[in-house]
Amino acid sequence: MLDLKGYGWMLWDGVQVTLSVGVCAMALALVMGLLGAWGKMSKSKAAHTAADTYTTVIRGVPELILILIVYYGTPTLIQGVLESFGNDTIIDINPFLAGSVTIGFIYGAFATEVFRGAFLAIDKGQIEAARAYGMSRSLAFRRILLPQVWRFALPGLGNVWMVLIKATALISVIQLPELLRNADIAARAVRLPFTFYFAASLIYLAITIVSMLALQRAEVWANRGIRRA
Amino acid sequence: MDFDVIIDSIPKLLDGAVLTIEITALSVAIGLAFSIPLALMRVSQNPALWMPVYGYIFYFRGTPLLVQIFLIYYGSGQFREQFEALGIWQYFREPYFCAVLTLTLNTAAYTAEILRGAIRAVSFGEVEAARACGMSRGLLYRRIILPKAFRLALPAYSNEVVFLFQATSLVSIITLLDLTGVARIIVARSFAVYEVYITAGIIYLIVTYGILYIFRKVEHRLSGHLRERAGAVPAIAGKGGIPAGQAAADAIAVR
Amino acid sequence: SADMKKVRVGTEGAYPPFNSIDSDGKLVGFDIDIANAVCEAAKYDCEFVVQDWDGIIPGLLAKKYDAIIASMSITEERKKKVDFTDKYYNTPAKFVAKAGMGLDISPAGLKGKSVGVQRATIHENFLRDNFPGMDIRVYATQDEANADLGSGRVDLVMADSVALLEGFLETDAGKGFEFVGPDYNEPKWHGLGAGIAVRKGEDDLRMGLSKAITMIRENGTYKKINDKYFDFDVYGKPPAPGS
Amino acid sequence: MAQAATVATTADAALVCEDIHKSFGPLEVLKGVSLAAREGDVIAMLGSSGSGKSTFLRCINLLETPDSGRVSVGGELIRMTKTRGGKSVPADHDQVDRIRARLGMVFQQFNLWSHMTVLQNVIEAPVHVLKVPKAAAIDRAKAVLDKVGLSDKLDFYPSHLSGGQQQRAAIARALAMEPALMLFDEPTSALDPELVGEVLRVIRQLAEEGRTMIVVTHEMGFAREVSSEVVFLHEGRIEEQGPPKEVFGNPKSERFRQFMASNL
Amino acid sequence: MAQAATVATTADAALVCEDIHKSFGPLEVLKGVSLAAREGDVIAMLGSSGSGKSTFLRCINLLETPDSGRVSVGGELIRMTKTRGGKSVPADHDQVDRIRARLGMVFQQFNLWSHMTVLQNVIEAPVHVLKVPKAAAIDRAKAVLDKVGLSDKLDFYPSHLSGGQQQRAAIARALAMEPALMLFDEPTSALDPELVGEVLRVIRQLAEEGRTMIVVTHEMGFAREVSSEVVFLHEGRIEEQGPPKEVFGNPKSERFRQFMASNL
Ligand SMILES: Nc1ncnc2c1ncn2[C@@H]1O[C@H](COP(=O)(O)OP(=O)(O)OP(=O)(O)O)[C@@H](O)[C@H]1O
Ligand SMILES: Nc1ncnc2c1ncn2[C@@H]1O[C@H](COP(=O)(O)OP(=O)(O)OP(=O)(O)O)[C@@H](O)[C@H]1O
Ligand SMILES: [Mg+2]
Ligand SMILES: [Mg+2]
Repeated sequence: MLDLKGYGWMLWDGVQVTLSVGVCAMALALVMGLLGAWGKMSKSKAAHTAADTYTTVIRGVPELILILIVYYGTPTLIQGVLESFGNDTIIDINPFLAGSVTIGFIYGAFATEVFRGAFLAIDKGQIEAARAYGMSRSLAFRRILLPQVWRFALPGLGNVWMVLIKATALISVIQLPELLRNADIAARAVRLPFTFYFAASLIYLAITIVSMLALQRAEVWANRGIRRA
Repeated sequence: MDFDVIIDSIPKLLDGAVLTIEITALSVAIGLAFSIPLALMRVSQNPALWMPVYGYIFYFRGTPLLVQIFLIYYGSGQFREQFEALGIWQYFREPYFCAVLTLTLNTAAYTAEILRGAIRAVSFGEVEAARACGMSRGLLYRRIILPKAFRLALPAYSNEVVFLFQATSLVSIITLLDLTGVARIIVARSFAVYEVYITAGIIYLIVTYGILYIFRKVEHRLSGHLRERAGAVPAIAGKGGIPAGQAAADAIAVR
Repeated sequence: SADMKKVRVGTEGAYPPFNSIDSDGKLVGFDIDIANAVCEAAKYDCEFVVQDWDGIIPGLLAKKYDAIIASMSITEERKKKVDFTDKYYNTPAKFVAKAGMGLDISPAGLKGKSVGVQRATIHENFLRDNFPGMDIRVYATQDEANADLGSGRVDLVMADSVALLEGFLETDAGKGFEFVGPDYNEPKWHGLGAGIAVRKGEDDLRMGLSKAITMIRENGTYKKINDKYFDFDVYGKPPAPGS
Repeated sequence: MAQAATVATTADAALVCEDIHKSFGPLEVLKGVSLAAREGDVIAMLGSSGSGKSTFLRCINLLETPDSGRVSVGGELIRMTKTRGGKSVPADHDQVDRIRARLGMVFQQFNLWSHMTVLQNVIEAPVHVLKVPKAAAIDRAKAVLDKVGLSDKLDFYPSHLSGGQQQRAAIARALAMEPALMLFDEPTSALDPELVGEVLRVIRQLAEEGRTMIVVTHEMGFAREVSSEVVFLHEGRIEEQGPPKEVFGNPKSERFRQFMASNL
Repeated sequence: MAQAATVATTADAALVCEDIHKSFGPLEVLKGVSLAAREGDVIAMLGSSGSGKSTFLRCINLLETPDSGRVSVGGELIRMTKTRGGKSVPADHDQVDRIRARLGMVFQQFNLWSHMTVLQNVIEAPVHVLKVPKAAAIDRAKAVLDKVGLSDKLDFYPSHLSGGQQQRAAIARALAMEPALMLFDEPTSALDPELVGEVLRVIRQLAEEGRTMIVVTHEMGFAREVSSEVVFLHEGRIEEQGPPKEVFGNPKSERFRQFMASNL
């Protein structure tokens, strides 16, 4: 067994932060991804441009910089403005919220691309049939597209999730003690970087095992009724 | 905003950007080449083929890239004697080599997974048609399954390339002066956190835009069959016609 | 108690022996003890906030906390963004190399040699300005620079002498390595030692903290803390008058 | 020459299409097609491959937007408008959805929803578009599936069905909507003669209930015996039109005579 | 009762299938089908929807692996073996590929490659499987596309074709392989009578060149006039078999008589 020199609890605390931020962020990313894909495919020029800007800018700027801007830049700016009016309020953004929202927002841009590809892969006839039966756009989306999109989207979304859960490490700059940060603190304190990075890897791998199993099940469900080559 | 800092920092940041692009391009190219056989092994029925690949993909998708870089670079340092005996220490000694190695292994794993999904999404009927023509497995994959899978995988793969491009920022932990590394050094001296990071961010954004632009072009070329025929332009190369976004619009919102 | 001024103190928690987190989750280290002593002397109700180094100054500016006590050296560049109290310690920087290399420690003698240094430190700036011919490699942490010294990827490392002593030379990994060359302590680069950073314009807090540092120097608390961690005086030379 | 159809403009006309044009890029597929159907009409649409039959059906329920021309269903005109780019688009999507819910369509390639079983395919639109209670929809679905001889395949996915079974599932799906107007695109192409007879019997029965049908077909027998009117489309124009007896007995168009001649 | 086919065992038999069984889960689709064809034979396969016709064709080129039974093509037996799980699988994949290259197949759902144009679809297998030089393959492709009347759609993607055009592209793709044995699964289902005549003429011509064909069809006219032998499949068994004159003139099976009766 790894000797964690009494820092095991710290890793455990870190996992909890990592997972809760990860899950919240992923939920937001899925919503943003669907919205983004809808926007990109929409005939409305405004929606299209908005979605395009969203995915390009958000995917283009490194996460760290975005997080710094959301968490530090925004309050600094607002406080500066308020101060000039003689108002000395402290804008305190909850780090958990800031972290989840920022990461969810960022990965929503990646999910957008995954969903867009998946929607394109769905046979056009399936949608035509839905529309021909008088389904409104939203109903056809909900009943025909959405259930089928997972078949093509799940592998890509799996990747997004895998990257996302590790990207939660970035939120350490905003005082959220997640897994990697805590491993780092412990490693520095007792000067055993390999031990703690290894331990952290094992924990990430455990998360991965669970995720992959869940994904596999989801893929089986998503492929129901489909003959495989 | 301190514009002097921004102006002073731009040349240095651009130097960093060159290294970033170089490392990204190398890893993407080698990683893609590796990912294809990996994906094929991954979808194989033979456990001797798919199990090791599963393990490899599992590890590289499952652990943070930071940790992978750290373990490969500092870990190899711990085994210097053994590596010297094997005659490979001269490579592992170089952070550049370690960076490209780690990023390649990492992106190959993610890309293989994307390809696996796409391969399985290729329509059954079209595969059967190819089999019925007497195509061998190799030919079937080369001519029908992979070309179709690449098209399906393209949007997700554009994600992966952008992920990787941004993830190169982690190589600054092994002393390479990439864009992020340079930005950090400048910040450390000037404390112009926002000025420098935003400037660096804009450079990242521009390069990302370039990457996405290439992907858009490629996707457009490859998706003639999803578009409506339009104009007098022949469909052969899939050029011309309505932009891909519009074709997508038709797919999701049939009039 | 209720009428005491509340001060939130940002620290890194990953820079032993100055500040780190022990296995019970408590902040410990020289910085922490000094911070507690200073707060007590100034009658502040202090509360620690742990913050990653990369975000430590932005966090201060965004009012996530009011002061930084994290072995931050007082430099001209930092002074453009934040104000500092008087120093509360000052130790020289030194090179470390493999024992018995017989290196000529001078800008000319070290030309072409590689040196490891922690990013965003005064040491990095010092090397860039004074040893331009060296191959300077920057690391996120000193431990990593030390690891590369051990594996031979770099020929020397430069850092704070105390950190090097405690963090490397006295550990197993540091066997066979030694300090080489002189102490470096030039105010232009090494600043005036480590001080407490506060937001610009918060002079009450800065003066209160400075006064408290003087108080603990005088009433013996400082020495007690010093002796708990080091067998020499980390305070260094007394501050030049008027600085 | 295309002869202008005598367009029924009375409100009771189940379907009126006037001068429908449609191009795909440089290819003009429909060059002004007009057609009117009263309640209970069964219009058989004949024409060679690529003559625009499917495109015409798809224009009726606006799966393709006609470049110009007007479509009214049950006396209600589908309002169109022009985009700034000059493209014709429906003015009111809700109207289109409402009208589509009254139209049933059997596609040439079936287009069954692949993630649903046969039964789910059939109840989907009644439950979610027409808001029929689920239990009632299932009963109704079972009845129509029985009618097309698929009651033993209720919970098969489309990919596990034979071609003819898929086609029958598609027919059942359209029937379950109990639409006032049905558009059939070669509904018997994959069926054996027995089943063809079966389906044609269903169509005849629907006509007797007063439903209107447009049936694209290559079955001359059907056109002759079941339809109330035959329309022959050629290169995007109606070349021949009239009651089956007249059309088959005494075709006016040379092209149609030729088309008929090759019948085995 | 299924009657045992008189199996041609001579080496010159173009195709011999012996006692093919195939189940999907609990459903036994083929219950022992035997069939033999000599060079130049045109065998018309009739049968109601779901009787197993497509499955049988797919068993011949091993797209479905028969649970038991033997298939020989051109005198060469396809060697089978059992997995440890008891599943029957081909013993030698190279042999299967080689044999498939000599078989042409037109699928009921066409299965055109959607990312390739019509021309690309047609030259794909000749160029990459048969290693025909590209220029020659293109010439040949243009000739067969001309034969099926598609020469104006060379660079269309399948999704831009009408149903009948897709079917003809699929036929052209199979013809371009110049296979010794052709398997047609309802090759005229989406075609108008003129084109049906056209395609049947092509088939007749191929037969005269000595090629062997198995044609699943619902066109009684075709079965009667073009085929050299008619096979009637019912619930996975051959119920009736013989030269068309005999079979249509004097059917032995009650079921077949009934099937015929419903012909319009
Ligand atoms: N993959 C499958 N899984 C389960 N059942 C299947 C599968 N493929 C075919 N079947 C079943 O096998 C039976 C025979 O199918 P087949 O496609 O051979 O019929 P067919 O004779 O070609 O009919 P048709 O004329 O309608 O095309 C059908 O009842 C069908 O439901
Ligand atoms: N999306 C499209 N883009 C370009 N051309 C198209 C498209 N859809 C159809 N066409 C062309 O329009 C013409 C008419 O097609 P349509 O499907 O209406 O024919 P059809 O009369 O139904 O023929 P069939 O009997 O073969 O089904 C064909 O030449 C076809 O190539
Ligand atoms: Mg059609
Ligand atoms: Mg069939």
